Amino acid sequence: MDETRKRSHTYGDDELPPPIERIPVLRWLKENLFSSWFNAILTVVFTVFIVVLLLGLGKWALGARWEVIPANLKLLLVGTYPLEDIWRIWTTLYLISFLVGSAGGSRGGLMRQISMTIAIVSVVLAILPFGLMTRGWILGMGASTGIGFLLGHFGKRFRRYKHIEIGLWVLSLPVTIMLVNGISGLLPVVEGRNSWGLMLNIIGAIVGIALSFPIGILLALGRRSELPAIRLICTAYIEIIRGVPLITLLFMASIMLQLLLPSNVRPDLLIRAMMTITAFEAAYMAENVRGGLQAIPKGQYEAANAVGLNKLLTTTLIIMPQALRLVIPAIVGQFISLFMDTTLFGFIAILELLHISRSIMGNVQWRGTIFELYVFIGVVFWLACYSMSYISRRIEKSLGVGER
Amino acid sequence: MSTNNNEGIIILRDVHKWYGDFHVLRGVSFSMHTGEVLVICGPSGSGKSTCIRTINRLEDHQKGQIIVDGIELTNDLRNIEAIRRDVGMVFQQFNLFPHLTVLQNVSLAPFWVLKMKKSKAEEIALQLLERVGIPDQADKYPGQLSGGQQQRVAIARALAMSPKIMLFDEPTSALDPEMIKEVLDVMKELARSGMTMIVVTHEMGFAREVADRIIFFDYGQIVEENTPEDFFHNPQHERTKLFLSQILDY
Amino acid sequence: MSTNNNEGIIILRDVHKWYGDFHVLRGVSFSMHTGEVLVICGPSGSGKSTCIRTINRLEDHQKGQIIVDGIELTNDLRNIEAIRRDVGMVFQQFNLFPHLTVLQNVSLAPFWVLKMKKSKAEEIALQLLERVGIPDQADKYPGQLSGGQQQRVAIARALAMSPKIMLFDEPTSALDPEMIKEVLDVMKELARSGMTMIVVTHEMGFAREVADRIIFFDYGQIVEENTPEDFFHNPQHERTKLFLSQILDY
Amino acid sequence: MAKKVASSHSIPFWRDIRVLRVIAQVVFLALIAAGIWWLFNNLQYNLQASGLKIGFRFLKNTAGFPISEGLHYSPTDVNGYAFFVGIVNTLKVSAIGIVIATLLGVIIGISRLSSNWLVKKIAGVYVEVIRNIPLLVQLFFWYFAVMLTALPLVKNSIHLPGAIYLTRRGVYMPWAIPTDSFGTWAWYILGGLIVGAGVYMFRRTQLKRAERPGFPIIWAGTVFILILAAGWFITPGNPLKLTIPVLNKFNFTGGLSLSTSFTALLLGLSVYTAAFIAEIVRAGIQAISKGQTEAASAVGLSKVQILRLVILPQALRVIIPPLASQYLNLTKNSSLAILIGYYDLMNVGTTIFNQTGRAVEMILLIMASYLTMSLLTSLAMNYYNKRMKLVER
Amino acid sequence: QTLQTILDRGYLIVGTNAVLPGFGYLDTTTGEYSGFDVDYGRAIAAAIGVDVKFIPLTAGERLTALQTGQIDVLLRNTTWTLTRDSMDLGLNFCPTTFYDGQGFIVRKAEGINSVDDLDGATVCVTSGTTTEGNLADVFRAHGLSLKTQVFADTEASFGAYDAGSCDAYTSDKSQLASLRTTAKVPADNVILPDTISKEPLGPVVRHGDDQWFDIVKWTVFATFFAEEHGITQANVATFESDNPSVRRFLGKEGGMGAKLGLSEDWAVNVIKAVGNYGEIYERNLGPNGLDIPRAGSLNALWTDGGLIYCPAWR
Ligand SMILES: Nc1ncnc2c1ncn2[C@@H]1O[C@H](COP(=O)(O)OP(=O)(O)OP(=O)(O)O)[C@@H](O)[C@H]1O
Ligand SMILES: Nc1ncnc2c1ncn2[C@@H]1O[C@H](COP(=O)(O)OP(=O)(O)OP(=O)(O)O)[C@@H](O)[C@H]1O
Ligand SMILES: [Mg+2]
Ligand SMILES: [Mg+2]
Repeated sequence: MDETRKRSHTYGDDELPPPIERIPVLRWLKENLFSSWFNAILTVVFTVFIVVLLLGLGKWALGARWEVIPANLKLLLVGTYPLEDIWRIWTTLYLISFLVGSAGGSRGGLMRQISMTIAIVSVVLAILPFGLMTRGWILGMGASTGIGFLLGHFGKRFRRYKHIEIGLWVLSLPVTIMLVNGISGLLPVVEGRNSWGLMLNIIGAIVGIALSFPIGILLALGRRSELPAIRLICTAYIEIIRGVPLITLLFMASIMLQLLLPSNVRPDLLIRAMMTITAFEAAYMAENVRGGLQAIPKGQYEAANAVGLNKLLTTTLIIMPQALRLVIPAIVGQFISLFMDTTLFGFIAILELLHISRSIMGNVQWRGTIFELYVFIGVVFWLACYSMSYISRRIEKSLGVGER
Repeated sequence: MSTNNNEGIIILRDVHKWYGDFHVLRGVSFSMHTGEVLVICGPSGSGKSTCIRTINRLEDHQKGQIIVDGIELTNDLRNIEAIRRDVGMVFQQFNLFPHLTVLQNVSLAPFWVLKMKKSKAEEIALQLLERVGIPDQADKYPGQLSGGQQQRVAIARALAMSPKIMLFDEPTSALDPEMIKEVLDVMKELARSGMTMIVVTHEMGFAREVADRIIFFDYGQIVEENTPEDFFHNPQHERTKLFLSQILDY
Repeated sequence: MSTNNNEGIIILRDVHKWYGDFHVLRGVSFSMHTGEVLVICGPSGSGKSTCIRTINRLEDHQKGQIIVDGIELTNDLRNIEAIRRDVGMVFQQFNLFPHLTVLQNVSLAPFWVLKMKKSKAEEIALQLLERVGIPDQADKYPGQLSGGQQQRVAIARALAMSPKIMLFDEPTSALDPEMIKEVLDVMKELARSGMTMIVVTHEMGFAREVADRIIFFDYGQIVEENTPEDFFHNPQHERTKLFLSQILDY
Repeated sequence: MAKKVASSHSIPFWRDIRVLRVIAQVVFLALIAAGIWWLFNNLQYNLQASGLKIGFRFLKNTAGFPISEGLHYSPTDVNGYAFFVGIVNTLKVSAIGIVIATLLGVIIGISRLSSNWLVKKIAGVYVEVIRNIPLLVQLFFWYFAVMLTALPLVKNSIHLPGAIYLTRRGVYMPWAIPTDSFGTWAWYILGGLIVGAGVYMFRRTQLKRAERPGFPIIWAGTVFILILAAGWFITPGNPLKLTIPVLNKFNFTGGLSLSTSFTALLLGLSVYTAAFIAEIVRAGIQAISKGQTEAASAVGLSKVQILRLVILPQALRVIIPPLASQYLNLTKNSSLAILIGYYDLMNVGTTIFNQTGRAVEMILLIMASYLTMSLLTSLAMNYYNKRMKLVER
Repeated sequence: QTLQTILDRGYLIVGTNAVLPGFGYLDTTTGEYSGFDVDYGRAIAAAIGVDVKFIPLTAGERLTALQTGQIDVLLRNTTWTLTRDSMDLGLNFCPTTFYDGQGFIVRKAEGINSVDDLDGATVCVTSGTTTEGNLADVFRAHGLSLKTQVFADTEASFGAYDAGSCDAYTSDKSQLASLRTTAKVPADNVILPDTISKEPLGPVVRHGDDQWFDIVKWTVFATFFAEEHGITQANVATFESDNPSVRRFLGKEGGMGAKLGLSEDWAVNVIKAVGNYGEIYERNLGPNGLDIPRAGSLNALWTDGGLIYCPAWR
């Protein structure tokens, strides 16, 4: 583009800036709200509707018993996680915010914005009237992001730094789970099934995605295999899983799965639920990945073959990187729905966020706070899911999907 | 209709191929010497692409014999690998790897297939980019290049495996008119340097100037095989004449 | 640099257009007589397409004047409708309606816009299909035709509204070499019948033979406007010379 | 050099592509079979160890539990029939939900492309909000918060004009039920249909002969309604009787009643699915290349004509397959009914399982029911895709 | 072999209810279980001298959880029925610890006095229990018309009743008493006098391990025995008696522990851990708990006209 500009000056006329509108606001109104009588009517009707809705909501929000949220905040967020062990959760949060900060420092771009957001949010939260301890913990999160950021910023000069960073990211998942869950013998085990709250939803979703991702890729490759037996089996698996509701599979996990395992293997319900959701999501993941694979032109396979790459190299070096890049939005969408699906764990008596909120509603003291609690849960999920899809759109843009 | 030279670097003997019921190649035989430049032309759908794609086994043939550099193309895994190393190919749609830089595109195969050291592979890649005239684009991504530049990268990528034979499948037909010349120039240089080449193209100017022999294809068969002079000024077949009139009219 | 003929069937006066901040057309002025054939050429991205698309207001211009058949193009809806009836357009990518048969594609607008009887519209459509040489394809769907045939249907479709002016935007650049000729032949016939035509094309053979005038575009401006003879043998501008050398070398 | 040429007979099998393929498949199948055999073995062992037996005889036993939704059923009916009632209930809520979700979704989807900024934004907010909150939360919200908390008790129900009552017990509205004379009137319906069809054909041929575009359905519809009205006056007595809900000791009787669970489920599913349908509709319309619109406007078609003649026929092809999978999703999501007390097939299925202890059989039956629905839908979709596929070379 | 598995593992796994105060309840703020069934779980653990771990189960899951060996003993207000006890499901029921019966809770204001007044009413039920069947039976027997709403869990179904979506809620009476305390205004609701079914509740174990069956059975009897003989949590350590049965009970003679494969003082440990039947009842169901009157009910000692009776300790 720069080149274009420069050369264009060869021919006389200078480029002009585009003509400017006189009264942009009026013009905007006319173009966007009152371009025809039908549009004008719509505008009026919807304005009234919005105003009435907002007034009603505002009135209710002012009179609502919001104290139910702070009073039960710990319960909602981490369930009945023992207070004396809560430092373990903070530690994992520190670990992750440190990693995010470090990535922000060493890579910039989107990660930088995310780490900024974490730092700012933690400062803002610390202003809220939590207990002194909690405020300290929260501020610590901002601090660990900052430390990570500085380290990343200066560390990126070292050639190995980014590799180490990726290694740490990969390690962070098992470390988090071990810290939160405990290791028998070393750290007291805190059972997830009845004591994790929102954290259970989050960890469930992350584990689900981390495990279903590789399985999904294999299934997708299997479904596109040129060997009929493999294709058939993978297709059957995917279609059967996608043909039934998740809730029936959870039902099966809670009641029947044990019957399929050897008599000395009796995994905990939470583990069975995770296995189920992984098996379920893998089928959907496979379809997403397959979508990406289908979008890769045949020419890419041919070119890879023609320079002598074998099947394995073609797949790992040429096809997968492109296919996965294409399906980032679909995968994030998948992650979002997986996160939302963890609310179904309540169906098999696992105390996730929604289930816990219902036991709060059952508490005599908090009778009638049903709206407040559901609004809170709705907002929590909405914020999480919306920001994820926002981030995915940003990643998509920064990778230049669909450009070329 | 075809030479039956056993000494050829490429030998096709009565090659047949079907897509389902559709008989694409209907007994193709020809052979080539080292250093020869062969141009294949013919109407669309006549099987030109299919024919040259059987030579590095991007497609398999169902009957007949294809021998490349003394190796017969069969279902033997090792033969196929060996032949792909010997034969470079340049496609109409470039088919560069869009997620890799130009340098990575070119050095990928030497690194992974020939197991060269990375520095060595990149050195070779840079030399080749120089040869095709775009050493300064090494760190860009294909999407940032013009069509002509992309096709030159594709040529460099094929050359990086030091092939004995290069196949070109309509290398200029997806290019803007202005860019065709830059690619043809590179190919001309390559031909002069003694590379054995098969080129499917409609660029008759190029054929006239560079080809040692021209093959005219129709309905999966070789209709005419001739030297450029005779091909253009003294075509043997009616079909060839008709084709030439259409192509050269404007 | 441009004729300022008030009697022209198409008159552009200092037309400017921006895409956001990007100045695509930077003061384009020319005019055409009835029956004239104008060829526009120039490098990719120079604004050729944009320029002819402003003429039937597929794009609006932001400064200057465009007058077609005595009607000035403004935001007035009625003017736009009138002009679209007078101006037929053929696109590079054909843009046929894939869900309709060839006959329906051609008779659609006469039936719905001119409110002709169906039989009348179809009769006209068949005549036009005959004129472009494919009367026997009437009941096929566009997807079943070759590129050249599709483009001929597109021409018939544009002609069905009996336009006074035809615009062609690189009508042959998506075609195989053999099919280019069949489309160019149809266009040549059209030009001979006295149709006013603007053709964006790189087919220099066609330009030489058919054009009354050639305009060379670069960076949103007319660089050179000339008769075909002078354009090819005696170009005025360096830029034109460079362009021609690249296009005509092989 | 010719001697170097390896002949095809001497390929060692471990390098022969054809042999390798067969081996790979055999190994894969063997692994899968071993896995399944292992699971099956465990199942058999576990069943034996816990003294369970597999069999479907229990479906013939008396169910013994009540279902108060859907087909006529009494606790003395057999389990198999109870399950069938559940299936019908699932289909009922799904079918109505699909209709509502489609209407709502299409309106919102088109609104997202509206030229009115406000309408566009509201539609956008709807989609973004609804899609990012779990369906279960929304169902609970509709059921516990709206239906069971915000709506009043039966005694002081919200009375909408037209004798519609909204209460915590459900929604009650007037409904027409056939009387004795309905049988006579039914003939007029039949007659109206036949005559209407005749008029439609006649008008269509007429239009065709005149070679004009037009809408024969309007004519046919008018005739149909006229005949119905005539029949209403001619037949003695009213063929349909209006029953209006009346408050009794516990509840309203008469009229049409929609249970709370049903209403909440219907609302939740439709509102949720509509957001996805809206996106499909929008994407479908946007998928039609700009070239099509340009070509159509270049030949002088008006905006409405472009939409009707060029965009919609093409967009529908893009829209319908994902739409079908949304319909399927809605049906599968209706299994959440169990959490808000609607008697769908999942709910009845688990009840049967609880009564009889037949875990394996019931889970298999439930899954098989949903799978059948999915398979039928995808069969229909494949048929549709094949029929609607644009003709290509 | 169940006993050996438990000893190897080091703890007993008990399936229980988490949302039924008085019987099995998980306090979500402390993470502690409490209740009548929970105490029996602790008693069994004490008998074999191991820790105990509770697993909350839904009504639907509970039987398979036991059948598949996920839990060692089920203590989740499970009714003893022929079907469940038969070969068909492969379970064994231990002695009944609580005699319950199904009843109805209704709103006082409705003026309902007996089941017959419920004609045409909508009744809320929790699925996965014997309740649905009993309900259908009784309405059929009385020739009443019935409308039900079924939910997967108690919170939902009682919540729906409490919100006014149903006219009545039906469940075991003990459960009704427990739920009434969580109603919006407990005093506005009454439990009807009718008892429409037999609901004997007790521990359940798998078929096929008689030793384990005996241990659980006799742990329950031990609590009965202790109450019959006035042995309490407070005095068990120092309890002295000449009664041979009691001496055998205290492990002072007779080798009763060995016969079950347990230590000799196992019964003492049980009482030390949870007390005798009366104490367990008092703690969970007495005036400080759910307040279900014991005197005169089937849950009184046999000597007081109830059914709580311990076989001979010899
Ligand atoms: N995978 C395939 N399956 C079925 N038919 C095919 C396939 N690939 C190509 N064909 C058909 O084989 C014939 C020859 O194709 P090929 O691509 O070799 O022609 P070509 O001479 O290269 O034409 P072009 O100049 O258009 O590239 C064509 O008719 C084509 O439709
Ligand atoms: N909708 C648009 N928004 C922004 N820029 C555009 C748009 N359409 C075209 N352009 C830019 O305007 C310039 C002129 O485009 P135009 O299509 O008129 O070029 P052209 O001369 O027809 O080129 P070609 O030979 O490639 O068709 C190009 O740089 C193009 O990138
Ligand atoms: Mg080809
Ligand atoms: Mg253009």
